[in-house]
Formats: sequence, structure tokens, C-alpha cells
Amino acid sequence: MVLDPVVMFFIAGFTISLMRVDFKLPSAIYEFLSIMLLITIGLKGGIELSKQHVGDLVGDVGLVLLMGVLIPLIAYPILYLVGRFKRVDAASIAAHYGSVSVGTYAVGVAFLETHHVTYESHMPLYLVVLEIPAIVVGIILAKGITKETNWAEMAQESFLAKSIVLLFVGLFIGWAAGEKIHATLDPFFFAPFKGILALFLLEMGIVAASQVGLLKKYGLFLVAFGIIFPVIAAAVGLEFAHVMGLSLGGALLLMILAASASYIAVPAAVRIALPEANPGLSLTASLGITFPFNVIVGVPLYYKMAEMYLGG
Amino acid sequence: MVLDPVVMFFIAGFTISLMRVDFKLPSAIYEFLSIMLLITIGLKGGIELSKQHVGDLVGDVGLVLLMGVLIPLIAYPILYLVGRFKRVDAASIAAHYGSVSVGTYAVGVAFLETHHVTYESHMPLYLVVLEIPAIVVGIILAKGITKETNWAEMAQESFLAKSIVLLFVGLFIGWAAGEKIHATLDPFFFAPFKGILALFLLEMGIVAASQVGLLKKYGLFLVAFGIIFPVIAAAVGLEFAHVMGLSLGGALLLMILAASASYIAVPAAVRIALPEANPGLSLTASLGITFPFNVIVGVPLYYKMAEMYLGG
Amino acid sequence: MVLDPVVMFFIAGFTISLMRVDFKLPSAIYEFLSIMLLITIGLKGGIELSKQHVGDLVGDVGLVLLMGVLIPLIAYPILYLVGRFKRVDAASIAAHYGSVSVGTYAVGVAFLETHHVTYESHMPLYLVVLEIPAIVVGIILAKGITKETNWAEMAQESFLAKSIVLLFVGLFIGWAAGEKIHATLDPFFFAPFKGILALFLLEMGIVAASQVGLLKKYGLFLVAFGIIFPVIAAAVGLEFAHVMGLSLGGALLLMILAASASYIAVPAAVRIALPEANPGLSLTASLGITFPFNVIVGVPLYYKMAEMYLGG
Amino acid sequence: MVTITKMMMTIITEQNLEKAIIHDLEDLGVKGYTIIEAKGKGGSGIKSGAWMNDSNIQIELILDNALATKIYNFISDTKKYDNYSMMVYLSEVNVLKRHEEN
Amino acid sequence: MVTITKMMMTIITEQNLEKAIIHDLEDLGVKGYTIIEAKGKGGSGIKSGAWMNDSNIQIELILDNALATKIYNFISDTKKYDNYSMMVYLSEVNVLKRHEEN
Amino acid sequence: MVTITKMMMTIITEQNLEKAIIHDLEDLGVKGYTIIEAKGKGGSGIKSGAWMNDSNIQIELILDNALATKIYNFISDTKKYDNYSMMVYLSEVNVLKRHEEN
Ligand SMILES: Nc1ncnc2c1ncn2[C@@H]1O[C@H](COP(=O)(O)O)[C@@H](O)[C@H]1O
Ligand SMILES: Nc1ncnc2c1ncn2[C@@H]1O[C@H](COP(=O)(O)O)[C@@H](O)[C@H]1O
Ligand SMILES: Nc1ncnc2c1ncn2[C@@H]1O[C@H](COP(=O)(O)O)[C@@H](O)[C@H]1O
Ligand code: NA
Ligand code: NA
Ligand code: NA
Repeated sequence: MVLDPVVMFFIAGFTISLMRVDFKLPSAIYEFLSIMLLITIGLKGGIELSKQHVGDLVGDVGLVLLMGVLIPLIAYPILYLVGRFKRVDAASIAAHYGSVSVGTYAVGVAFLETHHVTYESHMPLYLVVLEIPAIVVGIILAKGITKETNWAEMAQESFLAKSIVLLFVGLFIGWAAGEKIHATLDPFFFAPFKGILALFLLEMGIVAASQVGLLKKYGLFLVAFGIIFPVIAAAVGLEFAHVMGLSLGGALLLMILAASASYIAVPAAVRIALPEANPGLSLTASLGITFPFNVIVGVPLYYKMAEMYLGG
Repeated sequence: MVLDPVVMFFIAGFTISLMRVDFKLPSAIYEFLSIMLLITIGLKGGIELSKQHVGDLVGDVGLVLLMGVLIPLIAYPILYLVGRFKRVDAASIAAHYGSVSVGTYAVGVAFLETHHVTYESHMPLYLVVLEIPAIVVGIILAKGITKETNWAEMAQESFLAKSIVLLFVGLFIGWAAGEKIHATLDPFFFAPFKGILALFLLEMGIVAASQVGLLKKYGLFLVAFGIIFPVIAAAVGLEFAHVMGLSLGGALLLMILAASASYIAVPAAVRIALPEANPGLSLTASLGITFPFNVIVGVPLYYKMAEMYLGG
Repeated sequence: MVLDPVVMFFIAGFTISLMRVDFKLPSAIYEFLSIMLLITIGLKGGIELSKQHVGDLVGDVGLVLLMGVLIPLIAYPILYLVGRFKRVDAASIAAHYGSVSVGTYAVGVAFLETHHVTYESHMPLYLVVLEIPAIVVGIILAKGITKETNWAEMAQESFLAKSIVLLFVGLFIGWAAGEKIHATLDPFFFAPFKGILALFLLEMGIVAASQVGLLKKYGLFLVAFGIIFPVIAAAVGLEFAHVMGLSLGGALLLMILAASASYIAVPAAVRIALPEANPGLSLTASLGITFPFNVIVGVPLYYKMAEMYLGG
Repeated sequence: MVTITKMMMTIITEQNLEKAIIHDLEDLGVKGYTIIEAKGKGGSGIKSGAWMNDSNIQIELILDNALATKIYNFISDTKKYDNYSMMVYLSEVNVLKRHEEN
Repeated sequence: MVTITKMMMTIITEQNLEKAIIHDLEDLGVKGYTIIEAKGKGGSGIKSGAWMNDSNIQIELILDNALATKIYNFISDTKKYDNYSMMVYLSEVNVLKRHEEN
Repeated sequence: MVTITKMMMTIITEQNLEKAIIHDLEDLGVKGYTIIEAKGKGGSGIKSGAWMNDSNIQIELILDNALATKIYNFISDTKKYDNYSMMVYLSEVNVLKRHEEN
């Protein structure tokens, strides 16, 4: 199996960080790259959405929401009972894994483009949809349904998180402007997509490697969870893809959404909602273990799984 | 009328800012985008200038200068007598409206490209020319011609303002290198122009919306002025375009130069020259009212006006 | 001789800085541009390397290393005996001139592309190779071979310097992924190369001009050295190119590597290794004199020299 | 020089808490503040400034004793802040020009 | 520890005044300064740091009493500065290593 | 307000020395620090912030007297630092919340 060049950038970043090279992207550039990725993914999805009846998707969106509720409910007992984490920490980690990683999703898109596999156009919509339920489930798991939680503030924190809003802006403009936007925005947004992703992954490799030092602190169970749980979640995603009748490419992306864990939106939201949760724990798992695993091993593995199950 | 996608980005930024989403571009990226716009606009104009005799333009440049003197002289009595602003504030706002907004100009260029309308190549020269006279007129309106004003410092502040210098650098290199520069610089400067403008306008929407809160403070007259005066100024611009014999596209751009108000170069220069002027007043008008009005309503409206008058 | 447009950007930056225009790129953008240049130069070299046996280059790499040792050994006595600099300062300046400037190299690449001259594909490898020996020679010249020097730390400081690592990351990924990477990364890395270089040189012009004020302080000898020594070094480079049997284009690039002086990696390394050296002295020479000289006069001059000697 | 003696409270904390903390501070009566980006190291590890979840902000508040005490009590009493990486210190300054010094 | 007691004057003001203010300060005799980018809120509203016209700088000056007084008088007497968003405060510091401490 | 009196040491120096200085400081026993980007002017010229070799950092250390003295001695005794553009000053602060204050 030959590595995608963008994945090589990730590995390069990971490696130079472990070698203690003193390099990182200026944070303004890191933010710029992620803004570009989010808007472009949104635009792509929006353009495709403009070609179909959005109404037809209501059922499928419901199924995806269900998946977003289910995955943290599977993760929680494993973390709480097997991993023996504190309740609030188990809930927090579960929320991270129920949500998604846009970087991993982008690697999946690049993978499909490299292998010339098509996928359902509205996948970015699911990306947006999946950001929310996991956080809600996580809070309920941690606190029960108490009056204490300021749900309005929570909703504001989550729904209006930067990443969701930028995806949504892209989706909406892509949908409203349709195919013709391609000509206008191609040279800045679409054509450089993989190059932007490559540079983004170089930085993410550096950031992920800086989490590795914390692995000792948090122990072997976390490492095992960060590798095994994504595969379980991917299998759940595959079953949902089957039920929804997705194509091979679409199935891969849904599996990636299931298997990936948030390291941007959820950490920020959980920090406010569950301050007693240890943020290092969940970030190390999602960013230091699961993200590299998914980018390097997971994406091609899930593709194999999908091929076997759906008979690619 | 279908909105240009770049305008949708502006509206998206405006909307998410009003929804209190906590998003803005890193300021380094905002600066980068505006530097790119300024240089590219300059280069475009310079390449075209290289194809004609610059000497032929002397008369027209004089007319444009005259327009730059005239517009603040029309604005001032309205602001002072009708709006009942303090003399220094009326002069300061007048200076803002006599000068130009590069962002609005870029929207006009994108509009013409979308509608496949050509325009006189040397318009960016007028963009540069118009930055200066309004400031001078504004200071004289505020202070009279006193010895107190340090004109040398003023000239330095204005002529050497970042935006003018970058436009000029682009103009000069485009003029010196000519058409052949296109091949070299196309992928970085020219091709992504609209994409860069789109992201720039997303941020400008956010910034403009943050001015909206101040509208209450400054009252209804300012809102009315910020909407009605640009239309008056656009009509003045149209008359000048007629006299100069500009094409439909060139007329639209001259109208936009007339109708738009500065929110970068003039605020900085006026801050030094007229410290007693309230900077919130002029910025709210130019950025919070006139900029959105021009971008969304003004550009197509002025185009209609030009078509009717010049019989496009 | 017509100037390359990218060189015009350099001159423009130089000029506006001398005119005291208050403009510079945000430092995050400056860093971004240099990261892009380094990775792209590395990728280009790596792709070409993938087409040949790396083993065949061992001899040539050895010759280039020799050149990197030789050049500071020529510079040092001139600086120490003729220029009457302190030993540590002479050694520090010699180290700067033994190493290379990636910006100058990129101007050479742009020059060759403009003139449609091909060059050996593995030149970026020499760029990496030349960063090291000059620093080592410089330290030995300054201190002798004492136990005091922490060579391990020095090696870490030098080999793992940001610029070397990024070049190497590009080289490696280009080599591992080969030609096919072009399609993926072209719109972000390769196509905009000259545009990125243009904007980078605008900033470098500004930075270089800000060194000019220090020329008075350091006297005429430094100016003369900064102009004459590069030409000597270029001649040395030409001889090495001849011995190695390089093509005209390859010879120009090796001459540029010889003639250019470091203003990023070496200053940082020498600061740690030779704190008693005056950093202003070497930076003024390499950045304020030699860099502008090479970019504007040197590159075409060396090309003429190569044509005459190699009979282009 | 006519100056007014005030307290200066400096809060160094996680960048992604900015909105929440400013919200709380304004609720407590803060009218003016200054925010500076920072990186650093402390009991909760390194903040390398590489990205948002890994950066600090330094909040500077010029205020009077009463408000300083109020904020101090809030920070001490609120469980929320116990779990945040945060360093708070006070010093005395002499403010020259009166604006909103809280 | 051998230290010299000096004043530290901190000026928080609008970013686009940087050139003008540094010019004035150097005219008054300032030889050394440090500038940090900031955002903030005060009597003249929010400076969100989004763009240049909406950002602050924090200027730190280590100086002696005489120069501090001179700057104070200049700021008080010059109409210009009255209209600028600006916060100035003083404290005492002990400088370890002598360079240009004004 | 229960506070602990500590020293605050501020070091303003060249950005490209960051790694080396933090290394030295940690060797001396520093457990916590804050770093802020800065530009400025001093005896060794202007640091315009345009690029890395031309920028400053401001390092802030909250520490006790013993550690401050140790660092001071290190800076005074080490030839290395004599050649670096560097400004160091001390003041007193009252730390509210205990973390790693060195
Ligand atoms: N001793 C110290 N001196 C200066 N800054 C500190 C110190 N301890 C902590 N900090 C800063 O406060 C932040 C939060 O501290 P902590 O909660 O201890 O992790 C750190 O990231 C540092 O920026
Ligand atoms: N009480 C305060 N505490 C800290 N910083 C302040 C305070 N008041 C004002 N500032 C800062 O000084 C700047 C100018 O203040 P003002 O002139 O009051 O708008 C603000 O944008 C803040 O950054
Ligand atoms: N008097 C001063 N007040 C404030 N900052 C200073 C002063 N002198 C020097 N600095 C800062 O310390 C840095 C190094 O100073 P120096 O070693 O004197 O060049 C300068 O670039 C300034 O940022
Ligand atoms: Na997931
Ligand atoms: Na106008
Ligand atoms: Na060299």
C-alpha cells in the first residue's frame, strides 16, 4: 500500500517533532489553513446539495443523529467500567469520540480522490450534524439531567462553534450559488485543497507528537482505547452506511466520521460544560492516538472493511 | 437579481457576527488578504497602462482629482447644516466619503467580470489619485488654511499610506514588466483574486456588523446619510464618467470610487491631523452603513443607473 | 538586460523602506512564505532525485562539502588581515558566507525558468548540504578545536535548524512520492512559486533596506567585502561546477550557492556558538549588501561568467 | 504628576476560556481590560502557542480594591475556575489618565 | 543582587498611533521601549484586535523620574492625546542589567 | 484576599534565544514561565518585529527571592549573556492562586 503524499506530510511533522526540531507553523497560518479546509469542504457539499431535494435527506439526517448518540453511549461504559475512569472523564472522552475530526475527514476525501472513488455529495452535511449530539450525550452522562446545566449557553457554545459555523457558511453559499461558484472560487478554494491539507497535516503531525509525551502519564488503557475504539465505531458507521444504502465512498466517509474524535470543537465546549473533566486525558486520546492512527492506518483499513462488507 | 458569490461571503460574515459567533480571521491573514488585493489591483492596472501613452491620461487624471475635491465639498454642508455635526466631525466624515474603499472597488471589478463587461484599464490609477485630495479638503474644511497644519507630515502620512504605496508598487511593476508578468504571477495573484476577495469580504462582513451596535449611539441621520449620500456621489461620478467618455464598465467603477468611503487610509490620516474628530462617527458611517450598502445594493444599482444614462 | 519581475518586487520593497513607508508583512505571513519556498524547493529536488540513483551523487556531494569548507577559509584571512576585524567577528562573517541564502537560490531558479534554461535536478540537495560545514569551520576558526564547544548541541542547532529540516522534508516527500505528487500539490506549492517568491522578496527588500542605515557604522571595508567576495566565491563555485561537469543552469545555481550568504540559519547558530561575535556586522554584510547585490546584479553576472567559461 | 493608586490584577489562563472569563468579569463589574496573547508553562503543562487549545492569554485589569476582592472571591468560590489552568497576581500601579479604570 | 530603581511607565493605546507616539516619545528623550500587541476594552469601546484600526499596543518604558514627569506633562498638555484612547500607569521596578534604561 | 508575596522577574531579549534561555532557566529550577512576543528598541538597536531575527520576547517569571538571586548570578557570571541584547527587571507581586510559582 502506497501512502498518500498528504499523509507523508503528517508523518514528517510527527517525526520532526519527536526529533525535537523547533518548528511549528505560526498560529495565524494554522488557523488560516483550517478555515480554508472548513469552508472548502462546506462549499463542495453545498454545491452538490444544490442539485438535489434537501427534503429527501431528512430520514438519513435522523439516522446520522442517532449514530451520533449511539457512539458515545458505547464508549462510556467501556471507559467507566473497563478503563475505571472517573464518571466525568469517561463522559468527556465519550463526547470527543461521538463527535468528529474534520482533518481526518479531509484525509478521507483526499484518499477517495486519489483512488477515483465517488461519494455521496451531502456528506459534509453529516459532518455538521454530528458535531452536536455527542456533546449533549456527554453532559447528560456526566451530570444526569439536572437543572444546573445551562442548556441555552451550551447550545450557543456548540451550534455556534467556529468549525460548525464555517462548514455551514460554505454549505449555504455552495447551495445558494450552485455549480457556477466553481469557476469563481476554484483557484483559491478547490484547486489548492490537497496542498492546504498537506501543510495542515504537517502541523497536525507536530501537534499530535507533542501529545505523545503524555501517554505515559495516562497509561496503556488509553492507548488501547484510542486504537481499538475507532475500529469499533467504524464498524458501527459501516452498518449505518449499509442501512442508508450509501455507496462505497460514502460509506468510507461515514465510517471516518464515526471513527474520528474531535480535538477542536468538543474540547472547548466540554471545558465550559464539564470543567471538572481532565482535558489532557481526552485530548491525548483523540489527538495523540486516534488521529494519527486514523490518518495512517485507519482510513485504508476502513476502506478495506467497506469493500468486504458492501462488496465494493 | 442573483447575488455574486463574493457578496454572499460578505452577508455570511455580517450574519454570523450579528449572531455573536466568536469568529474572526487572524489579523495577519486579514492583512495578507488586503495586501494581495491591493497589489493585484495595481498590477492589473499597470499591465494595461503599459499598453498606452500615460501622457494621454493627464487631462482625465485632472478631472478625477476635481471629483475628489468636489465630493467632500458636497458632503460637508449636508453634514454640518442638516446633520448638525460639529465642524471637525463634518469635515472628517466628508474626507472619508471623498476618498475610496478598495474593497468596494474590488467587488465592482468582480461584478464586471461576472457580467463579462470590460472597463478602461487605468481605473486603478484613479483609485490611487482619489486617496489624496479628500484628506486635504477635509483638513481645510476643519481648520481653514492655518499655519498650524504640518502639511509636510500630512503629505507623508497620506501619500505614503500603506494602501496607496501597495497599489502604486503594483501599478509600477505591472507597467514596467507588462503583459508578460501575467504568466509568472497568475497562479498566486490573478487567478485566486475572487477567492481572496471572498474571504476578505467574509471578514469585512464581521467587522462591519460589529459597527452596527454603534448606530443607535449616533442616530438616524448618520444611517440616512450613509445610504443616501453614496447614491448622490455615484450620480456625480456618473456625470464625470460621461464627460470623460468612459465605457459602461469604466463608468461603474468611477461611480463606485465616488460612492465608496475610506475605512483604512483616511481614518488613520485624519486621526493624526484632526485628533478632535470623533473617529467612531466616520468609521460607523463608512464601514457600518455605506460599505454594506454599496456591496449589496449599491453596485448593481449604480450599474443600472449607468446603463440608463449611458445607454449601455 | 530586462529585470525579472520578482526582482522588481525586491527593488520596490527596498525603495519604499528607504522612503520610510511604514509597511511590512505580518511576520506570520513572512514565515509562511519562507516555509512555502523551502518545502517547494525541497519537493522539486526530491521529485527529480526519485528519477536517479542517489548513490551516484556521493562523489559530487563530497565536492560540494569541500566547497563549503573552502569558502569560509578564503573569506577568513581577508576579513582578519585586510579588514582587521576581531578574530571572532572574522570567523562569524566567514561562516555566513560559507553557507547559503535560500532566497537568492530561489531567484536563481526563477531566472533559469524565465530564460528556459534547465539545470541538474539535485541542486536542492546541495542547498541542504552547504548549510552545515561553514558553521563548523567558523567555530573552529574562532575558537580553535577546544573542548569548550558543545559539538553535540551545535550539531543539533545546525542540522535541525528549521530551514534545513523543511528543505529535507520536501526532498524526502518528493523523493518518496515521485512525479505523481505534482498533480496533487501543484496548485498550492508549484504553480504559485514565483508569486510567493515575489511577495517574499518585497518583504526582503524592506528588511535589507533597514540594514542600510548600519553601513555607516561598520565602514567601507564591509561594503566592499559584501560586493567583491561574492564574485570571488562565485568563481570558486564555477570551477567546482566545471569539475563536476554541471550544465550551464546547474553551474549558475552552484555559483549562487557559493556567492550567497546566510541570513537566517547561520546567524541563529552563531549567536549560540559564538556569543562574543557582533551579530550586526555579519547580518549587515549578508543581508544589507550581499543579498541585494546578488539578487539584482549577481545572478545575471554569474550567468554571464558561466556562459563564457563553460561556453554555454 | 497627579496619579491615582489602583490595583492591577493579572490573570494568565487558557485562550479558549477568553469569552467565558470576560463574560464573568463583566458581570462582576469590570469595565476595562487589556488582553495579550501568551504562551508559557505551569502546573498544568506547556502551552506552546501552536494552536488555540494550546495558547494562553494574559488579562490585565486596572481596578480598585473592592472590585479586586470581589473577583478574588468569585475565583476562589467558583468550582469552575479550580479546574482551569490559571495564574492570578496583584500589584499596585499609579494611573495617570483617568478613563474607565473600573 | 545589584539593582537600580527605576519607573516603569505603561501606555496602552491605539495601534495606528504607534508611529506618531514613538516619534513624540523619542523627541522627549526616550531611548528604549518595548511594544506588545494587545486588544482590550475601555472608555472608548472595544478593541477586538480584528484589524489594525481596531487593535491596541502596550508600550512599556523603563525610565527615571525626570523623564517620566516630562512625558506625563507632555501627555497632559498636548490636546492631541486627549482625543486618543489611551491608558497610562506607572509602577516601580528594579533593573538588573544596565543597558539603555533612558 | 489571601496572597503570597513573590518576585516577578521580567526578561526582554532576542526571540531566537528563546530555546536556549528557557533551557538555562529550567536548569536553574524555573518551573513556570510566561512568554509574550514583543518588539522594541534599546542599546543594541531596533527590533522591528519584522522577522524572527528581529523580534523580542518578554519572559515573565514569578518566583521566590532565592531563585531570583540564582538567576541573577547566572546572568551576571555567564559571559554568554553579556553579548545578548537583554533587559531584566524585578518587581513584587502578590500571587492569588497557588500553582507552580517556582
Ligand atoms: N511561575 C510562573 N511564572 C510565570 N508564569 C507562570 C508561572 N506559573 C504559571 N505561569 C503561567 O500561567 C499559566 C497557567 O499556569 P498553570 O495553571 O500553573 O498551568 C502557564 O501556562 C504560564 O503561562
Ligand atoms: N481598567 C482597565 N484595565 C486594563 N486595561 C484598560 C482599562 N481601561 C482601559 N484599558 C485599556 O486601555 C485601552 C484604552 O482605554 P480607553 O482610552 O479607556 O478606551 C483599552 O482598549 C484597554 O486595552
Ligand atoms: N528603557 C527601556 N524601556 C523599555 N524596554 C527597553 C528599554 N531598554 C531596552 N528595552 C527592551 O529590551 C530590549 C533589549 O534591550 P537592549 O539590550 O538595550 O537592546 C529592547 O529591544 C527593548 O525591547
Ligand atoms: Na466519531
Ligand atoms: Na468616495
Ligand atoms: Na555561500
